[in-house]
Amino acid sequence: MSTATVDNLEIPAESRLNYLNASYGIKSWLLTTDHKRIALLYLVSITFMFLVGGIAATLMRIHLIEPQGALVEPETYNRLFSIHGIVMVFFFLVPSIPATLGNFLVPMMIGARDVAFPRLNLMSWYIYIIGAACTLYAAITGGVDTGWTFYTPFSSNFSHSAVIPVALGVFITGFSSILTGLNFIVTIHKMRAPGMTWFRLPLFIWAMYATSIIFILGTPVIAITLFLLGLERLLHIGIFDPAVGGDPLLFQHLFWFYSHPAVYIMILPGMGVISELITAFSRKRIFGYSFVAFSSMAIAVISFLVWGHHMFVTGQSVYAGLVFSVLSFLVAIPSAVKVFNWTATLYKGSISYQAPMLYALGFIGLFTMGGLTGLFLASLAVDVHLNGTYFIVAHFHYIMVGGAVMAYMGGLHFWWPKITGRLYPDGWARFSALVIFVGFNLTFFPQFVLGYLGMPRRYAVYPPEFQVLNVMSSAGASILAVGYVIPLIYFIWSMRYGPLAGPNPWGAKGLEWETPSPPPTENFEEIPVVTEEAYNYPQLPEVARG
Amino acid sequence: MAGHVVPVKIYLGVFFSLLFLTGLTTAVAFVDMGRFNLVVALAIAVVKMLLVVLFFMHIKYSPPLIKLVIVAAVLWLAIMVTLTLSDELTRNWGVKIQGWSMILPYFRALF
Amino acid sequence: MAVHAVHGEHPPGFAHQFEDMDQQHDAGNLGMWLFLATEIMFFGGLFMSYIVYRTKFPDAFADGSRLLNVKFGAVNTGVLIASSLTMAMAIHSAQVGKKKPQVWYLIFTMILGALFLFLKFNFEWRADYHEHLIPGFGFMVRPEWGPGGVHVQMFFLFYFFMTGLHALHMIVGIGILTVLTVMAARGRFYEQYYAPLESSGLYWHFVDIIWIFLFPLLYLAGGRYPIPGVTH
Amino acid sequence: MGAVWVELPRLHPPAASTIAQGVDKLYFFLTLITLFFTVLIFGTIFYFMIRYRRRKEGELAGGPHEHLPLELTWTIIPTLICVVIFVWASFLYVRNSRPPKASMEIFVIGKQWMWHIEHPEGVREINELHVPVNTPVRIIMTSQDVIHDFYIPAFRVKKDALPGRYTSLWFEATEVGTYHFYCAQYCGTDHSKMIGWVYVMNPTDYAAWLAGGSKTESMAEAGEKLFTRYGCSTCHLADGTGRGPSLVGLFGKPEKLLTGESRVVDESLIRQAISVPNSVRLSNYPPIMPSFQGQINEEQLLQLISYVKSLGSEERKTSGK
Repeated sequence: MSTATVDNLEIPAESRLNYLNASYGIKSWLLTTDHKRIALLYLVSITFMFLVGGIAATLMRIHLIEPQGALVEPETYNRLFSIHGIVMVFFFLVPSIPATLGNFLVPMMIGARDVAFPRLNLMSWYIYIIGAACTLYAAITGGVDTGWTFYTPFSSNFSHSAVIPVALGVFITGFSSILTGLNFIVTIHKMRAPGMTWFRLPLFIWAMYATSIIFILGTPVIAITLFLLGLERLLHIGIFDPAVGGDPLLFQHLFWFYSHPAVYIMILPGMGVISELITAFSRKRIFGYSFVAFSSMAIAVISFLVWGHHMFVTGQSVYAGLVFSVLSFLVAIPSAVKVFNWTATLYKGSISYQAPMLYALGFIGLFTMGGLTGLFLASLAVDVHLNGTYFIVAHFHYIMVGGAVMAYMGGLHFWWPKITGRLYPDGWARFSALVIFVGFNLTFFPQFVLGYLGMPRRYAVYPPEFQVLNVMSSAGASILAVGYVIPLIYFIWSMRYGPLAGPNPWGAKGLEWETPSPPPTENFEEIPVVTEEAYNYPQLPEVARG
Repeated sequence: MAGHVVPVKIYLGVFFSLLFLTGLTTAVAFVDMGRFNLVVALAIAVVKMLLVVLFFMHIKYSPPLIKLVIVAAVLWLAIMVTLTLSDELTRNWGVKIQGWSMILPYFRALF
Repeated sequence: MAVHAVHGEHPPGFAHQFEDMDQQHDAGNLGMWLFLATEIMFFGGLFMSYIVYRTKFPDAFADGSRLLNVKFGAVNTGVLIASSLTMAMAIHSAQVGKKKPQVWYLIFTMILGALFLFLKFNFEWRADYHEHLIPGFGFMVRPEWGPGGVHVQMFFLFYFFMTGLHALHMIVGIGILTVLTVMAARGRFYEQYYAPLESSGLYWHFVDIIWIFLFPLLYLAGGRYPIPGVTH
Repeated sequence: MGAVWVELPRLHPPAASTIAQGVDKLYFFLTLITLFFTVLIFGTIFYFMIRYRRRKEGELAGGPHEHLPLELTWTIIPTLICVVIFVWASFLYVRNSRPPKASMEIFVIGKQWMWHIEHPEGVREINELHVPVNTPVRIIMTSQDVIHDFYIPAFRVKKDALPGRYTSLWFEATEVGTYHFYCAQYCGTDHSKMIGWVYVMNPTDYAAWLAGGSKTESMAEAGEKLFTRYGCSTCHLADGTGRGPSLVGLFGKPEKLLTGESRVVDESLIRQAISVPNSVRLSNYPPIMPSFQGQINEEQLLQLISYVKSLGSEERKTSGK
């Protein structure tokens, strides 16, 4: 598949020139245009943001142990869940896989030296940092209590918190998403290695391409929406204010036009990662390549047609409700097709259970549950009961944490040897995967029941009959937190003490595994020529079915 | 290099057409045509846009991929407008669907 | 035509991550168009809000529209179209390898852009301010608008926000053109390499197109014909 | 003490309205579908995990990597299931959106952070709602400030209360008892304290409760006084000879507006006519009515609407023939 010279691979990593040791000093990192270094800059920043959001979540769960609230005043609780949502959605989940794994892998997987616009790539990181700083500054000084949804007229006319700086931070960060998406689309279109046709692309690339489409076409809308919100809050000119004819529901339409597809920004890259992991650890070609690839594209397109299902009880017209409901069911189909294809890929595979594979299998299970509970919320009559309750919270955490974060962790474990050139202790990694799976289910499964029982979300205090389930959920959250701290420790440990990984520790297929770990600055000694399909693992000869 | 060189004559033709259409759309606004005032004004705007896009922006000579990007963006805008209006315009309709209530008894068992 | 890049002998303007000048040019072009797609959606959110409120308050929007100065609107449309022509001519000059006309056309483009902004700010916006038509800055509802008069404010909200955002794009555009003029004067663009010029041109034309839609939607929305019984 | 810890959480909220039973049936169907597919996927994965585990290094995988009939099967079957769920859920939703004609009406105003509730007879309550059992009740709501949401889990009903607009929901309680209602749309600091109780009572108890309430006058009576005080009565003459249209028998009737749109005169339309008269002008009346926005508060608006309703509706007119 490639022409990488063998001699090169045998030189120990320390003495070989790679992207990590090509230059030293803080300036060489802050002014780098190397997509791999930018990926690491993002990795550090989003890990920090994940910790910020995670601390907020931990405090919330501790608070909710008591029905009267164990920790803080409602005012503070509202700020906690708002900053948890805003940080996790806009500053962790949206950039998580695209900006780290995507940045690192997209050029390498298609056989390019870098992304098409390396300077824009660096700029996107700076924009992200400015946006994050703006939001964190506001969160520390005044806090924001609108929730991540910024619903008007509460956010525009009633909230006494730092809405404008936070909205500004989110607005700014949007442009970093746009630049990342733009870079990926151009890179994938224009910079593929010779022989890398569209249907030889790894499925991770298809997923990143679909994600980029949403970045490009969705993000500008949230930008203009938050711009309008800021203007309204500043000047009280009435664009969403019913007193002068404004329509608060218009804000919700604009907001969800981006924010529903944003859910797919989070999960599509995860799906791409899972396709890579499942094939690598069952040493098998993906089942139904074109179905998995096109379902990514279908999800990207349909995701823009379904936003109204967030508004079934908000006074949206009954007719629009029916239209959005049927379209919402439509988006379930390509997701189901993916799950079935992954499962079928395992059939007659040669399956090994290293840590990344455990994360992948956990993903499939949790994503299946998250997806199926989505059907409850697309069903109009049932959604009326469940909307705005903990059922929603549980559902999207199954997708976002059980799906996107599991995939992110799986991907990080899978490509860590490529990124750093070193292996982490697999036993600990498997243990932490298990802890995360158990902790996650204990945290969020009780919330399905809570929601069906009728406990509304965003409640700082709650009636005592919900306490048992809330305590279960809080207990699970503490296990989950431990599960996330363990990898942080062994990843840092492995950077110095981990055994050398070699170019391809998993025996996986794909261009990124044919270059040394860590890769040289321009990824390949010589641009490879691709001659075969993706995931072309050697296989037993097909026995004719009788 | 891949760029297509458009003759100056075409640029000038487009320029004068655009000026003419600007004059036309302004003049037409002074005639009372009821609802059609807006329709005509927007139709002329679309023609002007096409002239700029096709010639000044070289789309007439561009590869299909670029055309696809433009069509996609316009289509997405149409999606946003259509689905939002599907709510905004039908909010006052009330729920009076006769068809539903006619079929309803047959599904009584489900409810 | 393809100029192949071998390490050590880059043609001027060539970036290392590409294989050749053609690939670089196509990538730049696609990137610029994708950026314009995001711009379409950015303005699109505003256009959609405009449509929603216009269908709600057609009379108020017509009343507001008639208060705008259609003469300035039409003249400014002409100014922008002319600037688009000079921009296209600047790129044309680069394509055929003429250096001096490039610089002159770019300067003309900037002058026309500045003229547009001058007319808009100095005459239209200033007059609007004195007539208390700017929402958030001493807007006053006039009795002749009737009970729905409060919604005329909504029209002006869109008027100022949309033209303001458009003007902001023009200012950014003039900034970019300044840089390009300097580059062109130094002879950086030639038959093989004029991508920055071309991309900026696309941006400039796009801003022109936004105005092409703003003009009828804002200035002509209510019709300009006399309405029986209504005097202004 | 400590009882909380041994008490098992209940997994099913009380189902105390006609709507609840329908929603629950669909809910259980969806739960079954979810269980079936979860077990199917988990089961298959576990089976494959064990059956096809890697036994020795360098072992080769087998099996097909494409199979069109299979792909079509697992595309079409979920589609069909989705169609069934959609149709079922939508039938229920449309039915649940249409209050029965003879519903009793109760008005609800949400404000940060409490619920004001007013019965047509003039009885007012805060964070408590008394309703008779086995009677369809229609709740008409609005908000004084931000968006709230009126949610009664036991009845499986929920609807946002929006500022500047009326929304409504209806239910018919089937069990006498006490149930929670909540604000389910985040509305600020004390969002979580914006909760209350629904008391479902026997009709006789309800009548007794109404009689014992601290009411002064019915909503319609209060509305009639406002109608005179704000000078509405000077133009809207009952015989139709005034400068504005007569409001007798107007409620519930479809009217053709100046814009050409035909709209049924309902609470929203009257509200719009009072606050922004021009937006809902009837043809053949001049645009002379002033706006009362800012002069009349939400409660007074509802009283005026009650008064207009009491002037007779389409139904009353036809039945009187």
